Amino acid sequence: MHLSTDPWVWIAFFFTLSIFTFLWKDNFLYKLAENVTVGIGMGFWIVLWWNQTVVGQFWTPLSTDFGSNFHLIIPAIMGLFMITRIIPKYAWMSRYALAFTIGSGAGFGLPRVIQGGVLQQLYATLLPINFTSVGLGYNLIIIIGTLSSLIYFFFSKEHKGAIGGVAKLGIWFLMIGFGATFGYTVMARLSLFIGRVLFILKDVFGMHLF
Amino acid sequence: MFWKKQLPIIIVFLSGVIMTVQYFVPLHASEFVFDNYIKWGISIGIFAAILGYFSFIRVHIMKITKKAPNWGYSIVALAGVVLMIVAALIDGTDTNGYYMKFYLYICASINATVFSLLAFYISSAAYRAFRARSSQAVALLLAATIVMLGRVPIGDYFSFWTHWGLPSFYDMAQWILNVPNMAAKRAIALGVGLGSLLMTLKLILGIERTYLGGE
Amino acid sequence: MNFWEKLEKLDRRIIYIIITLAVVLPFFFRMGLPIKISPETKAIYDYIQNLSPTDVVFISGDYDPQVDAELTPMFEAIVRHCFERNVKIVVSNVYNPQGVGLVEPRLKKLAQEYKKVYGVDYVFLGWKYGYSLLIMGMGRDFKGTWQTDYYNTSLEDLPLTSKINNYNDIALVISLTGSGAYVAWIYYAYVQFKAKIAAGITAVMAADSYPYLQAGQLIGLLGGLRGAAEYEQLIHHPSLGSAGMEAQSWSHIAIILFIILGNLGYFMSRKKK
Amino acid sequence: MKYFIFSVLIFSLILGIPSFAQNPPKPLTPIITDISGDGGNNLILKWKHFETVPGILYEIYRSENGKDFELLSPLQLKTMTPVWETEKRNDVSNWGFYVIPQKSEDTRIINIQIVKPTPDNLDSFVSLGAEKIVRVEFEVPPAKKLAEIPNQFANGTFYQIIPDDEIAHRPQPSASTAGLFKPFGISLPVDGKVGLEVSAKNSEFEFVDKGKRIASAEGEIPALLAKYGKKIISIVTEKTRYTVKYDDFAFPDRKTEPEKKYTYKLRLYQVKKPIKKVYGESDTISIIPKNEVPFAPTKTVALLDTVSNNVVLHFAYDPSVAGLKSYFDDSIFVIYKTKIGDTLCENGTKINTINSSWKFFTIDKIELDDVFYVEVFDKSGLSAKTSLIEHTIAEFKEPPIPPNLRTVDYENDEGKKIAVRWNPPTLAVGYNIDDVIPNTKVEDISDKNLYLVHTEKGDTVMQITDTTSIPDGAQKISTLSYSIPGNQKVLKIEYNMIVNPDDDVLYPKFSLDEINKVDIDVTGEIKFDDIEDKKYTLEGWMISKTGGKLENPEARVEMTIDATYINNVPIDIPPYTYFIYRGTDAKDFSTFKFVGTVGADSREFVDGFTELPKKVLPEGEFYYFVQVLGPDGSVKTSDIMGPIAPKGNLFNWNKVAVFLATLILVIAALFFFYHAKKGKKFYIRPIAGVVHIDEALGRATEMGRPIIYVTGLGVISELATLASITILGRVAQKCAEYQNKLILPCYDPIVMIVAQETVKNAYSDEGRPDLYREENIYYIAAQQFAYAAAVSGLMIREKSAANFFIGKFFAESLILAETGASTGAIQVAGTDDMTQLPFFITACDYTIIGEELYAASAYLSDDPMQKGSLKAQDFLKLLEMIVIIGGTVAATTGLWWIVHWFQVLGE
Repeated sequence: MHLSTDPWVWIAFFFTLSIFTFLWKDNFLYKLAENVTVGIGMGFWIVLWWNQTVVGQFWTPLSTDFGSNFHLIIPAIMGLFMITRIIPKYAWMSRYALAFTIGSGAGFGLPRVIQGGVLQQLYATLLPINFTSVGLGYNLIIIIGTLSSLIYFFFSKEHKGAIGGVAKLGIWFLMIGFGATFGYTVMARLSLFIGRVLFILKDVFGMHLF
Repeated sequence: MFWKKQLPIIIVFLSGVIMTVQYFVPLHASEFVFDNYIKWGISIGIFAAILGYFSFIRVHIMKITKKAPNWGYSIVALAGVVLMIVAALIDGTDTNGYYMKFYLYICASINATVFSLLAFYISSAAYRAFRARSSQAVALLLAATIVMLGRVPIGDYFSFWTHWGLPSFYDMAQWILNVPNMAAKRAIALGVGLGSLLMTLKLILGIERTYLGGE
Repeated sequence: MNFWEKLEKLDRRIIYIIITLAVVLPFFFRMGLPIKISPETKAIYDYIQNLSPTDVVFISGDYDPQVDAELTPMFEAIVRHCFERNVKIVVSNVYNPQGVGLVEPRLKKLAQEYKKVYGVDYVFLGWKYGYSLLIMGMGRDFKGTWQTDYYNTSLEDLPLTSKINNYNDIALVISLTGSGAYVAWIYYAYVQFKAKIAAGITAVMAADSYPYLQAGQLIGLLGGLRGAAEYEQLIHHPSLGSAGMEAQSWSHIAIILFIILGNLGYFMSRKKK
Repeated sequence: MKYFIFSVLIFSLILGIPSFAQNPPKPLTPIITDISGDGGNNLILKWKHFETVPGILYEIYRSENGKDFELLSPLQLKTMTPVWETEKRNDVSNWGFYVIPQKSEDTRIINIQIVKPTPDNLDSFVSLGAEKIVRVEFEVPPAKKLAEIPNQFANGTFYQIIPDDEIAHRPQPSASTAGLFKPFGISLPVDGKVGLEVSAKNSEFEFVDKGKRIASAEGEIPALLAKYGKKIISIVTEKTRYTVKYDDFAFPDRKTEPEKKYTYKLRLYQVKKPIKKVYGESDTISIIPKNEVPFAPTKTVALLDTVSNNVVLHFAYDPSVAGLKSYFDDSIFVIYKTKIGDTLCENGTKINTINSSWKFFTIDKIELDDVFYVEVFDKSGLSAKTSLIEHTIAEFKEPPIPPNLRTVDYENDEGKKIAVRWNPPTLAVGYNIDDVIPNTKVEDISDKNLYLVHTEKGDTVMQITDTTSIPDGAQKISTLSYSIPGNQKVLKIEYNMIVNPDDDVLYPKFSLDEINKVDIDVTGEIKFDDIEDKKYTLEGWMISKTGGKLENPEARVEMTIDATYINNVPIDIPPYTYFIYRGTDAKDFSTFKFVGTVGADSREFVDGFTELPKKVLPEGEFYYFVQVLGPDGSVKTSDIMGPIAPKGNLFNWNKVAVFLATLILVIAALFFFYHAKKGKKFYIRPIAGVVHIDEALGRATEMGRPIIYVTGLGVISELATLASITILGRVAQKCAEYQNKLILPCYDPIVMIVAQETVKNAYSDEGRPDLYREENIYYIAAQQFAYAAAVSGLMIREKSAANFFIGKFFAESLILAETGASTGAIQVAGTDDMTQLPFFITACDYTIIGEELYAASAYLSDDPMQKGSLKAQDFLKLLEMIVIIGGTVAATTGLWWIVHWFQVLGE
């Protein structure tokens, strides 16, 4: 174990502890750290935006090959229209840019979601039911689970009689599914804390961990 | 009225329909539309981003000038922005530059730590709130426990019954994830897929227009 | 106040201390428990293992610092594996600009460790505006969509990227994400361009991704720190992921005990009423 | 202000200091080669970069007037982390090796020679300038260490060799075929590969016996150097560091014009940042590229078939220039026939003019004393000839031209592809019978004195008793390992569906003695477990899109599988290769260019006009022909097909399923939207959550404590937030009725305004506008945890009787739900975020799950569109369920082709 000599690691350590003080109560250090990160995050993004997108995706194509890229100026102006949103009187101008992005985004999405989100998902559910192989009829469980959960979210018939029974089965499947999410989420939250502990032990105190 | 309301809706409708139809048409013209639409979309987005920066800066400057509560922190936030721009200008955006170090050791550290607080909240909630209120909640907590044990090495260590050929926590967790969980999540995914498709259609048809903002 | 009521009213700070101990102590007292490899992880490993040195893996670090602890171990393990196998990698952050600051230093560090040449063995593209537009654009014209790498070098000038035209030249796309970004990769890269997609996702998202896995839309899946640990085991390079697994074990046990105790208290006090 | 300027100055000074301290490295001048036979359009720059030179990036500059340089391209360098090594092997001061520097042609790089003098001749070496080697390095030392002694670049590759005797004497794994051991009385139960353990080769023992040393790579065996040696980066004497490891860099400039002077220089960056740049530049070097005479295919072979008296020319270049073919600017071959005496190749008769991309050319009906020569012309009209090409006699078994060879416009494309297709659709099948769990047996045969000998034809095994006559490279075999068949066998059928899209084939179906299996995902392999020791009959078919079987005999397989022993029958594919040519004029062979080649495991070649730039479509009509190459060198050329013009297609038929689904979606949605708009009342089942909302409100009234309603972290445009606002309307109405206090802490200012309006209206509708308190609906903060902490505090302070969490939630859900649960309030939650639902379900009394939220909102709302949309969704969901049930039945009964309708892949 040897303490880190890198001043950056100590800066990170200081801010890490500042945040942990929030567990005790909201305080000056926590608020300071929170605003520092907001500012640096925004600054990071602005630089990246300028360096990579404005220069890389807009200026470079225009400056190297103006002839075939000049039309990019039109959407750029439309993008600038968006800024009119902060002037209430002219805010409506931003609607053209919005309408264009929302409309084309919707058009892009529609067939692709049908294919990837509906048809391919349906196709994967069309399974043969057999009890011979190692599956032990898992396919049957998958199909029953999918169907009954779908019926639970079916709103045109009251949950009574047979449909009610199937919907009831569906809710059990859903609960098991949520249980899986729950279990995994616990793991996720702990991983984040473990990550910080690892940082403190390994980077700050220089412990040899693996 | 036409310019402010109808025209945007017409633009949405046309661009939506054109892009949907484009998907099914392999013609050169259709590919041309696709390629240029992507370029246009990107260019709009690039400049629309200024809006975000502008409102960020405006909010903080307003706070400072109005001496709103905690306005001192706004100075900190704005200083952070300036610091990053200066660092990038002088030192570049490479790994060893100040720009990258500021981000990695300050911003990333703080953000990671803020979210690591959730580990404490979830343990406190586990003790104080996650109750088996109904038989369904029992099923949920049981599945959760199995998945939790099945996902960590100690779960298998405890599964002494594997000697008798019974599935270990790991196997049970894998089964839960791949069979009942998969079935439930597939149903949800199919529902969500349909929901988003109808939303998309409502947008294209001009039924859903909250995005236009007030008025 | 009886025992159960007292238990219910336990100060939260005691719980905080217990969970901290459950995380920290296992680093000092190791049990050396083995980690089983799940088929989802093995699928990605096998796929990369069977690639040749001319193949390109595209890794998109679509995550931000909040989930750095879960996804960076995955990123490092996958990059190590590719470097070891001499597979070429192109790294980007399509869905999250914040990812740039997390991915770039780690990539540079690993490249130095494995003595890899920038532009030949790996390329870093960084973040550019576009999201799904970028994913679709890559399917038609990779270089035209990105134009330059993170260091503002034209992609035409880098030997590795000069050969990439679209997803046909990319053997595998790996999206590392704490959000639904991997679904966007499925919709926009797999659906239209048949790109092979694998996902490394935070544990929060993991359970929800099984339908995509079963449908073959994902070739494999790394779920949370566990997935990272499994991958590290496969490449025989235990690191951040594996180190955390015992802490993970004991803290899980602690949480399960909390739930059981909490519920006991709940039922006992309810019975009394 | 002055403080600011002062600190900026200090800051930039700190950043600037390192740049003064650094010595910019000067890169070596490149060597430029002009490629011959290329029309003067290409130059190649080559230079060496020595590892100990610091740098991150090369830039190549070119000038046409010697003054104004333009940047051609940057080339990134690998930047190694400097390491100062102090391993035992670095210190070689007592090894007794010396280095002798000698001048070389390039003044900046010297030649060095490594010697190990004896005490007798040491003095004479020293007088030659020999320096004692004290250290060798395998990593780049840090800059500070580099600066201590002068750095000299040296040619050659050097290794430090510390041979490990252990490795040489340890048996090494190898493999061979079982049959080789039969003559020596070793019978093995398997036919295929057996594992061997062999000793090292003689050469290896010799290498090891030479001991540890520093050696030049010249004259050593590369494999052994790699095994026992370590490549040296620099050799250090007391006076000098000789850097010997370098990377060869090459950069082709493919945009030059002949007879024009070009000047080049290199720039090597050590630091390149927006403000700070540190670099060194090489000396400039000039060259004038020339347009030379093209290269003729001098290695062309003529094969004569004695039966038909046809000759096939196989065009080939001299190996020294063959690699540069892509740079050549040749355009046509003119083929001449002449008689043997015409050594100057002047009196030939022209047979034909063809494009220079052709691989073969067939000349019909020649006389036996005919010889040939080829003249090649480049684009500028320069030409070159081959010498006389005499024929060699071959016996040809001519390959067949495939049946129904045709060209078609490629379907579902933008008009950039033409497909050449042929028949018949064929199902090629091989199989593999394997043990499930093989038992491995290891047998020691070292007493038999068998040696594994590597020859050009393959490995053989020899028995050698006289140890002095062991051939070089032979390895003694010590053990054999082979698998003994277990009693459980598995049959793997490997297949290849050789079809083209016209055949409409989906997947194969196999039946092994009545056991049917299909491979719907066409993985190329089907497994049958539990195979018995007997002969099976395997039948195979290919299933088409309409569920039928393909009829032609090649598409059907019937074979006997002998499962009595472990064996492997590979897929049998005829050894033909198809070469495809495309031209623009059916009568002029010089317009036909080679476009690609496929093997006999294809029934299609797709010509994508790859030579055209991206996004440019081919114009005009095209002709095609195919040359089929047989394994004996025979070539059969097809008739010319065409003309055909690539067409853009109006509809992509691969996406027809998506199209139909889109149509169904749009029609269903329009139907329900239309009826909703016309005022039709749709039935929606009562949502359980709504009942619980009323119940919770009722209890709050009983207790006389306030109600807290949280709309979540979503913005107003989100569905969940909109649904939450609708439900809020209902809650507010009841609150007005029961006179409850309603508190709404908000995360988003816009949501707050909408919420205020909604609550106000609800109170007015109930006739109690007087009870409405705007100050109870307020904005807190747009920061996740700060917001959660504030709401938690509120719940504890106000001792709320009921909490509603309805809308979009993230990680803060569990903080809210926990605090609410601990205060004993009744909690009703609802969200469409699947990851937060589990926390609400376990911590709240009632939870509205996912889509139920929208349904609840539609149930409560007056907006007919909401109900219509929900109804459309229900209808489509019903269709999904029908598909799942129907598809499962089809899959279970083996009607996979119906299931296949739903399989939609990409383009």
